[in-house]
Amino acid sequence: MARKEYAFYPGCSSQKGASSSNYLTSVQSMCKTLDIGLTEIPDWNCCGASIGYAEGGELPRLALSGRNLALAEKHLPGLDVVATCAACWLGTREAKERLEHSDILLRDTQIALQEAGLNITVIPEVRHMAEVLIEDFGYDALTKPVTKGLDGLKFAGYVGCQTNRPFGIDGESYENPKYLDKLVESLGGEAVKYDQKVTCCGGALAFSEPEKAHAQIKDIVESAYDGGADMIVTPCPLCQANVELYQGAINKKYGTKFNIPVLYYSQVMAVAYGSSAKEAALNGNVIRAKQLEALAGK
Amino acid sequence: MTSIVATNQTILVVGGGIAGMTAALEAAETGKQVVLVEKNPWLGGRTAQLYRYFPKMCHPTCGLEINLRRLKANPRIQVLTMAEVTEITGTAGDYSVNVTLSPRYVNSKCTACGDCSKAVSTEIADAFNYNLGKVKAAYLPHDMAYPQRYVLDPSIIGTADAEAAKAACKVDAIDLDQQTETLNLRAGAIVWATGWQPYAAEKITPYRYGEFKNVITNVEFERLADPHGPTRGKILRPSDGKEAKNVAFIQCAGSRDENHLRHCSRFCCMASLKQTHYVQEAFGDEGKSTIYYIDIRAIDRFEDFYQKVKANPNVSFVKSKVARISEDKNGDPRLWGVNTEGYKRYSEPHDLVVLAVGMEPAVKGMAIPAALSEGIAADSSGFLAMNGNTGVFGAGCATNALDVNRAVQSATAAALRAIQVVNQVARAEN
Amino acid sequence: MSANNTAMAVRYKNNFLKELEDQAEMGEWIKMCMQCGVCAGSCPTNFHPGWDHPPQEIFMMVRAGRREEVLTSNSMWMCTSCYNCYVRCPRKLPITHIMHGIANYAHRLGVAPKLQPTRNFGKIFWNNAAKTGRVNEVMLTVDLYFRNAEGKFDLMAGIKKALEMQSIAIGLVKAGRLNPLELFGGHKCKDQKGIQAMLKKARELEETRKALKAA
Amino acid sequence: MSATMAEKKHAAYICSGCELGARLDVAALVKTATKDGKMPLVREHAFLCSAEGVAMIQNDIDNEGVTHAAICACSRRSKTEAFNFPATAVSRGNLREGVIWVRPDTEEARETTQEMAEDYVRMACAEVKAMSVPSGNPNVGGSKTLLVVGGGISGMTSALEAAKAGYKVVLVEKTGALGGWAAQNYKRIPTREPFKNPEDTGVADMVSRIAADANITVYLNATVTKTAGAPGRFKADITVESGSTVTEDAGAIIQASGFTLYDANKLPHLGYGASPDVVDQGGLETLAKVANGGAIKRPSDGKEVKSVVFVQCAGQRDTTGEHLEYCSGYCCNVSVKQAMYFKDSNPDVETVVLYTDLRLPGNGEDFYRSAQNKGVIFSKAKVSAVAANGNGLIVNFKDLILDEDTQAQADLVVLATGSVPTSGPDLDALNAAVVASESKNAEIKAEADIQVEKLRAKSVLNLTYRQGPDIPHFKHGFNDSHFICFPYETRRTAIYAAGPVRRPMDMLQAMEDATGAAMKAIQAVENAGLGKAAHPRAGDLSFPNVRLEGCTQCKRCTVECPFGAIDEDERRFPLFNESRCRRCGTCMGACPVRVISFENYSVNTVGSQIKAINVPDEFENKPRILILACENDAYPALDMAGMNRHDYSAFVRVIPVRCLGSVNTIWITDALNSGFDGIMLMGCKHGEQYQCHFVKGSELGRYRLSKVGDTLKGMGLEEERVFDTEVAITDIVTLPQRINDYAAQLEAMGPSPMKGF
Repeated sequence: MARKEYAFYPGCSSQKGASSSNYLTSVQSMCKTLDIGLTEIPDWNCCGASIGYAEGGELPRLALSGRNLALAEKHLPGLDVVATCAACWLGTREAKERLEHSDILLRDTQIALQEAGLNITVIPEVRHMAEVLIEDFGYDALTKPVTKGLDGLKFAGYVGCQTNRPFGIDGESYENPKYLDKLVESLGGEAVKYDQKVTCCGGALAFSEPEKAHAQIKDIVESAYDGGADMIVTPCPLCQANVELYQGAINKKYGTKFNIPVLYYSQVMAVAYGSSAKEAALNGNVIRAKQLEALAGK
Repeated sequence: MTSIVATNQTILVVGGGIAGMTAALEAAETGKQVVLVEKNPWLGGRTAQLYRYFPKMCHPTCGLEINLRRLKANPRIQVLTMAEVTEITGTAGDYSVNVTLSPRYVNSKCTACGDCSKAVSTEIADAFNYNLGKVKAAYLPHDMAYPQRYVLDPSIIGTADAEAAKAACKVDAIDLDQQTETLNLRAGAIVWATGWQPYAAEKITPYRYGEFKNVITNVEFERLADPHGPTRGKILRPSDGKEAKNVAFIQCAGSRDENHLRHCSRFCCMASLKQTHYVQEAFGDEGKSTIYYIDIRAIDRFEDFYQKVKANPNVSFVKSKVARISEDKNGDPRLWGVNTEGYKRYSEPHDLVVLAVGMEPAVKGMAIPAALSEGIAADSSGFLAMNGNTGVFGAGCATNALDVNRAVQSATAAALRAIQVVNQVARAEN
Repeated sequence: MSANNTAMAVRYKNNFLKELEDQAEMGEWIKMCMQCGVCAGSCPTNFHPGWDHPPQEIFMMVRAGRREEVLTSNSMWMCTSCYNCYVRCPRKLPITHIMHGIANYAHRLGVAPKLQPTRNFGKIFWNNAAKTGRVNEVMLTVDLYFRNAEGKFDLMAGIKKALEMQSIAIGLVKAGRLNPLELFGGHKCKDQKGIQAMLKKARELEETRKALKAA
Repeated sequence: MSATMAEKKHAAYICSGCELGARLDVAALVKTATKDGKMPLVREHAFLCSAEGVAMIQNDIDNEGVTHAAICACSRRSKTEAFNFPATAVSRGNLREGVIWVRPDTEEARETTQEMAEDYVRMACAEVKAMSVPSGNPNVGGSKTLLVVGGGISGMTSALEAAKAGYKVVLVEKTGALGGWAAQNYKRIPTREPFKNPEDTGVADMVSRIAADANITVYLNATVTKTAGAPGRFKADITVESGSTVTEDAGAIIQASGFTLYDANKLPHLGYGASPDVVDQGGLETLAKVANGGAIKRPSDGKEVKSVVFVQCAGQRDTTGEHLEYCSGYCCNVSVKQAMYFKDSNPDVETVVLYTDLRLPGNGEDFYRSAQNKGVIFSKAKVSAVAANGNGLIVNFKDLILDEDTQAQADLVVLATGSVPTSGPDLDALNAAVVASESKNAEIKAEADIQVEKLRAKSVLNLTYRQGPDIPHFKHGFNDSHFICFPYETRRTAIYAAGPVRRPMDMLQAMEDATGAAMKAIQAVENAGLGKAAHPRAGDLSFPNVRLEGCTQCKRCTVECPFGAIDEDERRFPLFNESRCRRCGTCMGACPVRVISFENYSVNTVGSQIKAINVPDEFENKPRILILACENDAYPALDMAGMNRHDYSAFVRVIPVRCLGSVNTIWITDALNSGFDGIMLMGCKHGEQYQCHFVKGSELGRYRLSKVGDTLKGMGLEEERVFDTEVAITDIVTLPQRINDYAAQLEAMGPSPMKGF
């Protein structure tokens, strides 16, 4: 298969030393195997994230995403923009929709973009990495490179919110999307049945309303355990961080004994494709995925 | 080869549900020649699959018996079952229609004695009971099926079962060589009464129909309550056969929803109010019903029916569109939402959930023959709307979301519109 | 209450629905709600435990002209942007965005609850990102923990919070996902000037557009 | 050549197919038909419903002169296409569903099963002998004109649709112009995509089409002062303002007399009367017509309305008993429409609709969305009071969503009061008054006379029928049908209600309804002309014959006829109007001297079957139970019990009857006298939720038969020997149980002492 090229939008949390830097590392290993070419959008900026609404307002947020889109169009013409972060993808895709459906917003955004010496003519497609894997490759193609099948490992595919709603992956239902399960299965792993697959992790409220967020995270982890999962796998940096990092706090508060690893699909794929633990950035997990590390070590 | 006598003064009625039967009978009892086409192997349509009617709580099969007697007594109606209209050409007063007949593999010699059924071992899903049960692959669709003739399911043709059925028939009624055939016939006017289908509940993903066994639809609940149904009238929930004494009814399951059906289906509120009676009838004061609704649409004379149900201490009402359903470990569906009358949160388990699914016109998405679409256009919900000068007339639930009573009125009106056309033809020819 | 707030209240003669239609993002959708309540039941933060007013009730309050109650409510600030309400609404209202819009408007008028933590975090986040074009997670944490709602530096509060979060922080540092050095610089965009100018312009345009409506 | 003129020849045909041959001794049955049935010609066939079997019978009819055939095979409900011999009298002995399918296939059961079969053969032979092929009602009328009473949307629609089908119409309107309520409206609820805006009423167009239609004769300022006759031959006196009267012939009648708005004066707490700025929906239409698209001004001071509140369900859906119990169905749509009048002329007008349940079925949802989009505000609320407040109004209500008592200011308040049908007097009240007016007590009489006067004044049709001048009311005074499957069935043959007089409805529904009513009316004139019955025995050519010489003028038939078919002549003899008759046989059941009969259904056709049943003596331990079963519900239920092989007692003998109302007590006494141990009467539910398709038939029958108690005592028999059980067509499981329980009960009681007398 010919190498596939994309304009890459890594997002702030993927940067070196940032909270989902391990996501980026594993994505790069995964792409190497699948021969995916990711060219970073030059000088990309923050998407504004959902929480940006409070201070940002509508147009400034559109300008932020507009700038990324303009840069992609200018420097990487004809390439789809691919994001790995759920929030980056959603924010940028929402911007695309609004700009395409409102002349006023487009006009105003253009005026703002001029201040940064940019403008938009054709807005590129905005896609999430999971979409790319499923639509441009397909599960069978993703099975081919597997050298270390995940046989015997049980995963709770935690889809969460923003890769699922409001856009979601084509053909999936909001309530029970199956793409992570299928992904895991195509790597030889077992996807457990559990009912908190799309429950919100609390998102940014993990910072401002910890109790509420913790309560939700507790439901998620609990049902992953009930489902018999060895680890949780997710496509979203904030989901990963929230569900992984607060298990300790939740144990304190609720007297639970949670200690379940939370990984990115890209880490799991990298391991299945034969990458080392380091290449799969397994060392980037606060709760170590010992089984995966063992498999990677083989 | 089936033979049909039809002229440009014949009225073709498409659909043998209560609307189609009514249009056909009213026209025939006024002296007109009628050809009635039905795609099922039996007449009666969805009303035949109901246990009781609101608001009288009487039985649809009672009216069906009368209509069948009217039909048997009337030589002017020719009935084609397992038949579908595949093409219409021509104009008002002179249509040419192609009707495709699927093989029944049983001819008119059949006495409905049931020997073939005994001989066959294969079982298939029981379509009449919305697939809640199974039937033999040689079956009489239901006790009041007309024509009163057995049907062989295509799946056994060419198997030993089919031969066994043939061998068991003492009156040589089984004809395994029957083929699909296409008839061409003339008609002066056409009544389009293809009815409705329950909205596909699995599309309402938050309710997990198809995933949670104890989430069923209102039409399925009718079969559970009916003595002719798969449980012989006992209200048992699918997952474990436990008596469903605590039943939730979710209104507007699909209706009034721009993600699903943009219209209000009109009958569902009354249907659920009626079905609370089934729960009461089965379990007395142990039977509890809860209706989750947006607006209770017990329109005109039906209001007092609503008031009576409301007065029943075993029935409660929650003004809320249920947000989602989860499943408890014991299989109980749990409803999540907010009672909007004063903001009260709930997370309620029930034995069984009945989705009051709405009405989708059967014509929706159906390839409407060209000549028909000239005369009739579909509205944004897919219902047929009259459109100028034509010899084709919609009737019943093909034209709007109607209850039985209104569907019959609509069909009676459609019969007159068809008669106006053939009378013009007659006047022109004399 | 801010002067701007009183001005708006006067301008719209307490036709609060109209006010939000003009001034709040997606406000023109509020009138289309049919009070089914599916949004309220779909909100994840609504069950752990509940809060003042679910979206459908907020919309009803808007129609009833209960302006101050709505603008000072912390309900909108409970949104996690999970989009459950958004995808389930039978009237296809973009409820997530409407709630954001109302919150943002209350914030702009300066009538949103002062100590509302989400409001506070949102503000910190935006300023953090807007400053260099990229989020500096360390500064974000510091601002969140070491500054009070008025933005004043508060060492004691900061240390207390930091201690609570210690184990998490250490874990992250070990995992290479938290770099204390970011306190001194860290990631940023090259064209910060351009970004600043762009955002300034965008804000101006938005304010004039809304002012025109109020005019 | 009809069977009555030709010489009678009887034949019996016995089928041995469908296991009958294996389960029964068919040779013996042939003997029974010949010996006991006294059939000159008896044939057995292995597959009687086959082409060959049918050809055999047809050949006998054509070449052997067979005029009466007793076909002993399956149920009369099966194989109707095969056993279809129009010119021949046919009876059916139900040996399959009625015998072998309800009996176990065992040796010990064989004898009783055979006896059962033999009785059914005897009964079929006896019945066919007693019947003849109906020759049709000679007393037919020839008029195919339709009389339409009421010139509103409904009446105009009926007239136009009937005319379009080629029928003449006489249209009578009491006011000076056509159009009715619709003509008073500014616009109407949308009837087509996109269902977003009010539409033109279309009244003007209809009026001009009527004027241009040669088939339609219109009488304005006119009322129907007298309607005599029957379907096919009605004579209607139409009196116009001047007092002059014209008499028109009509074959059928459509009553489209419409409705009036519920009187808002009964709602003082909602401010009506207290302020001119509180109007009902009619009042608002008038204001809107004046404004004609411009700003709507309020009545009190002509000020432009800047704020309006609509109060739904005003005096409707009332549970206190003071106001209307029902919902009028259309008012939500109308308020949405009227709110748009304001928004469309000026978007800044505050328009609030206060409702408890919004009822906008079908595409009404689009209309609702459109109104919201135009800025109309809807609040779920209970309104407690409307009061004047300075030079405005104040509406007090409980907001059910925000759960608080609150109020709204308004320049104008519109009350959705709903509709009351113009459906003529309540006949029960009228008849009661008439009875009272015959009182000897002068006071009572005087009062009653006034009452009669008042009620008669309300009459729409002024029928000369013995049972009253109009169509009997259904619930809430509407002239609706009680049947869900048959919405047009009134209790007066060939007189159909159309529009809001039947049920509250909007214009679109009224037009659909009126078109259907025209269909039924046309059908009625066609069938009346042929002497055929109307629904539910449509096409039946039989009709009641009465031997007046035997009549005792007891009036039972005239009083009981559920359809008011029988009047009384000047000598007080019953005067049958055959084309009004539905052939239920209630008159026949009611007649104490048994002078009423049908050619194919009579005291004799059933009585002779009862006599034909072999009743063993008390020593044989073989009780006999007679079942008289309603042919529409109980008999099919028994058939289906058979199809499902639910066994029941071998001692029962079932005779289908047209209706429990047609059961004559002589059948009961004859059966008891001849030693039957018990009798089961199976009829439909009666009372408010009656399911009898002859309306009162089962109720009258039950009442009549409840009186046999005395007869039983007289004979020294226990009351339990006659058992009345209500049956629905779905009772396929419970019915056999009930039969067996009853059989057991009789067994316990011991044999009837009447045996062997």
